[in-house]
Amino acid sequence: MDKREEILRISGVDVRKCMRCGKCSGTCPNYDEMEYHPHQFVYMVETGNIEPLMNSKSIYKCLSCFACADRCPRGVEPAKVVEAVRLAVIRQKGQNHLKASQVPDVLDEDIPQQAFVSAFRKYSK
Amino acid sequence: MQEAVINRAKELLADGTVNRVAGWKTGEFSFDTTPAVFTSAEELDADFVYNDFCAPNLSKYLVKESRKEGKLLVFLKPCDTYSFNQLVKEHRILRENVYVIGVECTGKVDAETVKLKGIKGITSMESDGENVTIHTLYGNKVLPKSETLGTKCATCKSKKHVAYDELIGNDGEVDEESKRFEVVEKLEAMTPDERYEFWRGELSRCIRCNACRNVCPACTCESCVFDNPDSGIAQKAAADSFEENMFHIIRAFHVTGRCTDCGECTRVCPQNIPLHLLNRKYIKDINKFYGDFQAGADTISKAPLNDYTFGDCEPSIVYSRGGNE
Amino acid sequence: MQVNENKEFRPLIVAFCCNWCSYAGADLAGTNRMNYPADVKIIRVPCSCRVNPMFILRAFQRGADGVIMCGCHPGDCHYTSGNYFARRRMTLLFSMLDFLGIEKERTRVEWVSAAEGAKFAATMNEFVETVTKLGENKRLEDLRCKKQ
Amino acid sequence: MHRIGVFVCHCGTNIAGTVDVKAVAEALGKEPGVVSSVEYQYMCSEAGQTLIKDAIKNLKLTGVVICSCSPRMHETTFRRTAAAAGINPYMVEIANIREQCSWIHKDKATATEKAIILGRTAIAKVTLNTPLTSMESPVTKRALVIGGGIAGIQTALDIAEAGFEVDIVEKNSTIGGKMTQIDKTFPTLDCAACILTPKMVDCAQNEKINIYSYSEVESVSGFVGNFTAKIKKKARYVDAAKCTGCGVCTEKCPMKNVPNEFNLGMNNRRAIYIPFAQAVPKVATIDADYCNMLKKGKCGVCAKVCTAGAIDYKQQDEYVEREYGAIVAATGYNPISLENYDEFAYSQSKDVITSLEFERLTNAAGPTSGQLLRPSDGQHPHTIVFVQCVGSRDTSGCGKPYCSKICCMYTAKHAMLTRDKYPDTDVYVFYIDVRTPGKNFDEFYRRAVEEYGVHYIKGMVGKVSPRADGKLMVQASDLIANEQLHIEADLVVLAAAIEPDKSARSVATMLTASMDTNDFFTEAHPKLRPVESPTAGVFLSGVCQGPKDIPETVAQASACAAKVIGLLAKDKLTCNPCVAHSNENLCNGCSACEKVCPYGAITYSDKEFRMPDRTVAIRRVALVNPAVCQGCGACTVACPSGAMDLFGFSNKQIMAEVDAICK
Repeated sequence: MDKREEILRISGVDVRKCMRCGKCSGTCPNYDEMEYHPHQFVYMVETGNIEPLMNSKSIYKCLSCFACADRCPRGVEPAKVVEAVRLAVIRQKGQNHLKASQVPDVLDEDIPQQAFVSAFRKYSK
Repeated sequence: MQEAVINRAKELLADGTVNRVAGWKTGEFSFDTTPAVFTSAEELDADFVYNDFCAPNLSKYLVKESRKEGKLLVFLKPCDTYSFNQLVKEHRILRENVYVIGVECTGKVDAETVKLKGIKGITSMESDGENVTIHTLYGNKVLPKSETLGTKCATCKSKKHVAYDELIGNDGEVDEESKRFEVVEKLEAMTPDERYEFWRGELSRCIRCNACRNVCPACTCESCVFDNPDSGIAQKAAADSFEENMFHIIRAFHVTGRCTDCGECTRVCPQNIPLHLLNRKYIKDINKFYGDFQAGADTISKAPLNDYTFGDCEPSIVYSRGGNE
Repeated sequence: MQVNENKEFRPLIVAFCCNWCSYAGADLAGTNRMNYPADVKIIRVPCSCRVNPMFILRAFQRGADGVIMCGCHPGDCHYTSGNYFARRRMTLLFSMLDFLGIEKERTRVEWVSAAEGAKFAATMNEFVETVTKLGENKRLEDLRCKKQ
Repeated sequence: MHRIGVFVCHCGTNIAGTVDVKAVAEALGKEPGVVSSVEYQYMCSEAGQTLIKDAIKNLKLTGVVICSCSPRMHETTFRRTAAAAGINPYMVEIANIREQCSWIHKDKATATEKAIILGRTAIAKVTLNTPLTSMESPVTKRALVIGGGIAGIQTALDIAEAGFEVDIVEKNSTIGGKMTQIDKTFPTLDCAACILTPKMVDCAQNEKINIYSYSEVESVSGFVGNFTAKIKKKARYVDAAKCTGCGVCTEKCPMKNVPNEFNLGMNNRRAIYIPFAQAVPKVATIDADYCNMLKKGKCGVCAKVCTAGAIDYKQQDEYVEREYGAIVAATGYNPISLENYDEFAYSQSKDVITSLEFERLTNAAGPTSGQLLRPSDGQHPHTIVFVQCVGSRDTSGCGKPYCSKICCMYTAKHAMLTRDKYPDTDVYVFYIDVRTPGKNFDEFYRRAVEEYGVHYIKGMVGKVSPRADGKLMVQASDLIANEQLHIEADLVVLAAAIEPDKSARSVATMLTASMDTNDFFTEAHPKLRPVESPTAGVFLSGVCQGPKDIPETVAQASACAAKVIGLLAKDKLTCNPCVAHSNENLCNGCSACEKVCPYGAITYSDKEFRMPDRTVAIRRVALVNPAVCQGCGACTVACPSGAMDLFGFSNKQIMAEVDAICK
C-alpha cells in the first residue's frame, strides 16, 4: 500500500477537508520545536510528500495534546495525522520504542499522568 | 385475571363511566375467541372471556365504536395499544370517547401453530398459563404454552402498554432483543432467485379473501383503493391480473410506517401466507435507513414516509446492498 | 417487451420525469441531438413526488422491462420537498421488489436537472443496456398467477 | 362520446425528417374516439392554429392531441388556440415527438413507431381529461413586513411608494435593526446613522406605513392574497399616543444599572428607556424585568415626572388582527454566541470583544463617546488583533458551516478606521482568505494594507491568553512565513459569524415557509426567484435569506418590494387549476396529506355524512385550498385511501398513459 493511503487509513482523517486556516499551527504549544508543523503534516500528507515527515524528529516532538484536533474548524484532526506518520515509522521498524516493562526505570515522580499517557501514544504501537 | 377484568368492567358500567364494553367472547370453539361489545353486567357474566386464546386486536373496532353515542370501555393487550395509538394519531379513533384498560399478556395460543404440529381433530383447548391441554377427537395432548404461541406472539416486540387509562395486571418492557427480524434476515440472505421462488410459492396461494385487509388496524380506509374505480387499480373480478399480482405489495406499501407489526394479517390468513414478513421488511428498512421508528409508540411523531432529511440515502443503496444486509 | 423481425430483444422502458427538471433535461438532450434508444418512453408528471408506486408496479405488470424515475436533484425541487419524499418512497419500494426477488436493476432513480441533457441521455443509454442484459421481465407479471 | 382530433406537426423537417408524419397521422386516426387525424407543416403557425380551430368547430371536437414539440414550448399556445375555438383549454394534450423522438433517433422506422406510441399515450390521457377552470381569489391590498431593520424598512418604503399600505412589525421598541448599532459603512465609510435615520423617519411619516414596534406576530393563517395575521403588541407600560419622547423619565428613573443592550451591555441604561436618540417611534418603554414599580409596586418616579401622563403601569399586551395580501420576512440576524470558542478568551477578558462591540466602541453615541478605549481599564489600546472567521466556515459543529460574507469587509473597515484615527496603533488582521467580491471592495481592502499599513497575516489565531498585567497574549500562525507568532495585544476583536435571528424559525413555521439546515429561509428558486419563498405570497428580504451586506440587503429589499407590488397590483389571482382535490367520501382524515404538503394548503373540517342506515356520522375530512395548492402531488401518494387526486395528472390519467405505452 502506498504511504499516503496507509497514513490516511491509520489516521482515519480526511485531509481534503482542510481549508488551510492554520489554526492547528496557531494553537500548537510545541510549534517552535517542530521542523514540520501541524498544518504542514496535513498538507504534505495530502500531496503525498510523506518521506520528509517520516524522517523528521517532528513526529516525536508532537505532545499529543490534541489541541489542534480540538480547535480545527473543519474537524480535520491534525494530531491524528502526526500520530499516523509516527505509527507508520514504528511499524516499518517493526519494534516498539517503549515497552511496559521499561516504564518503572524511566518513571519520574514529577511526570504528569497526561504526559505519561502521551508517551505511550508516541513510543509504542 | 378474567374475573378481575369482568369485575372492573361491571364497575365502570355501573358508575356510568362507560355504556359499552369491547372485549372478547368465545366463538365456535373454545380456542377461537371473537371480538364483541357488551352492554350489561349480565352479558359480561354470560360471554366475556379473557384468557390465553384472546388474540384478536380490538383497536380497529374502535374506529366505528368511538364514533357512537357514549363512552366505550376497551381492553387492550400491549401490542394492541400500539395500533390504538397509531389510530389516535391518524384521527381515526376519538380518544375522548374511549376508556382504555391495558391488560397483561403473556402470549396467546394459536390453533394454527398447534395444527402445524400435526395435531388433528381439535375439539377444545385450555391453558393454565404454563401448559396447554388439547382435546382432540383422538384423545388429549399437553404441550408447553411456549410451543403453541402464534407467529405474532412468538416474536413479540413489546409487552409494554403505550396507551391506557388504567392497567390490570403488570406492565412489561419493550423487548429490545426481539428476534422478529430473523426470518426477514434469512430471506435477505437468499439469492434473488430463491427469494422469488419463496414468494411465488407463498403468494400464489392467496385467494383474495381480503381477511388480511379486513383485520389490519392500519387498513381502516373509508374505502380501499382496491375498491375505488378512480384509483386506476380497482377490479372487482380478477379480470386483469394486476390487482391479484400487486395486492400484497401495494397493501404493504400503504401501511408502511403505519404498520405496528401486530401480526394480525398472518394470524387470520386462511392460507397461512406469512404476510407480516412484507411489513417487517419495510419496518426493518425504515429502521436501517431512517433511524428506529415504531409506529404507534406515540401519537405525535411523523411517519417516516411523511418525513425526510436532506441526507437520506439514495434509492441506489438497494443495488449496493448484499443480500444479507 | 417488444420483439422486432430479427427477434432481437428490445426492452420496454417507462420513464417518469418531473416537469421542472428532468423533463426539461430530456428536452435538452433532444435539442442537443443526443441519442438514446427509442425503447424509452417518457411520462410527464409535475414532480417526482407525484409518482405513485402503483404506477411503477402497473408498468411492470403491463409488460415494462424497466422503470426509471427522474426528478430534480435533492435540494432543487420546484416544490422544495417533493423529491425528498419520492426518494424515501422509491428506496423502500425498490428494496421491497428486491426482497421479492425481482431484479433490482430493473428499477432506478436518477436526479437530472434541466441543464443535464447529456446526463439524461447517458443515463437512458446505460439503463437500457442494463435492462437489455437482464432480458424480458417476467417475474413481476408472474408473481401471483402463474405458479404451476 | 369523445371526439378527439389529432394534429401531427412536421415542424419543417425537424420532425418530418425522421418521423413519417403521414404514417403517424394515419395510425392515430384509427385509435378509438379519434374523429380526425391530420398533419401539417407548422402547427404553431397562424395557419396551423386556424386549422386546429376550424377542426374543433366543424367536427365538434371534445379533445385535442397535438403531436409536436415539447409541451414546455407550445402547450400554452395550443391551449389558447383551443380556448379561442370554444373548448376548455385543458382538453389539450401534447405528444412530444420532436425533443423526445425525432431529434434523438436516426432510424425512421423506429422513430415513427415511437411517435405513434407517444401519440397514442396522449390520446389515452386526453380521453380522461376533464375541463378545468382556473379559480380566482381576491387580493387584500396590504402587506405585512416582519422585521423593521434596514431590509424591512426599505421593502416597506418601496411598497408604500407604489401606493399600497404596509404594516411593519418590529419586536424591539424601535425600528432600525442592526444598522443603528453600526458606526460607518464600507466601502464608502459614510456614517450609518446619517443614511439610516432619514429612512426611519420616512417610515414613521409615510401615511401608508404603520409601525407596530415592540410587537410580535403571534399567528398567521390564510394564503396568498388572503392572509390574516394576529399581532401581539407587547405592553410597554407607556401610552405611545401620549408619550412625546422628551426623555425626562429616562433621566429620572432611579434604576440605573440595567445593561444597555443597544451598547451590547458595555454600559447601563435605566429601567425606562428610549434605546437611542433617533429611535422611531420615539417612545419610552419600561423594562418590566427591572422596574421597581412593576416588580414591587414601589417607586412611580416616571409617572410623577411625565408631564404628558403617558405612563401606564397597568397596560396589558394587546392583540390586533389584520388582513394582508402579502407577507415579507425580514427577520435579520445576530452574531453567534461565542461560548464554543473558549480559546479566544471572550468570556475571560473584557478586552476580547466582538466586531459589533467594536462598532459601539467607535461610535460617537456609544459607551465611550467614540473614543477607542479598552473596556477593562479605559486605556487607549496600542496593539489590536482582529481575528476573522470566528465560527464561520466551521464544520466541526462549534460554529456555522457557511461564510458569513460581511466580516472580511467590516474588519478591513475597522482596521482602516483605527489606523486612520490612531496612527500609533499596530493593527493585525488574521485571515484564512480575504473575500472581497463587490464593487470597490477589493480596492478598499488593498487600501487598508497599502495606505494604512494594516498587517494582514494569512493564518489563524490558535489561542488568546489574558496575562496578569492586562495584556492579551495572542498565539497564531503565519502560514506564509511558516512561523508561529506571539503578539502582545491590548485588544482582540473577534469577527463572530452571523446567524439568522432566533425568531425566524417560528416565523417560518407560521408562514409554512421552508428553511435550510442553517435556519435561513429557502428561496423559491436559488437563481431565478431569489426573493420569493416557495410558499406563495411570502417574500424574503435581507439576511433572513442568507448573509448579505447593506447594499445587497437594500437591493434585495427593493426587489422583494417589486414582487410584493406585482402581487398587490392585481385585483384577483388566477390559480393553476392543476391542483389536488380530495374526495371526501373516501377521505380518512388521517392527516398524511397535510404532513407532506409544503404549502400548508390542506385543512381539515368535521363533516356530517348520511350513512346507509340513515344515521348521521361526523367525520374529519381534508380540504384543499386551490388558491394555495401548487399541484406537486405529494399528497396524492401519501394518501392511503386514494381520496386525494390531482387535476390534470390524475391517477387514472397516468395509469392510462402507462397502459398505452405498455400496450
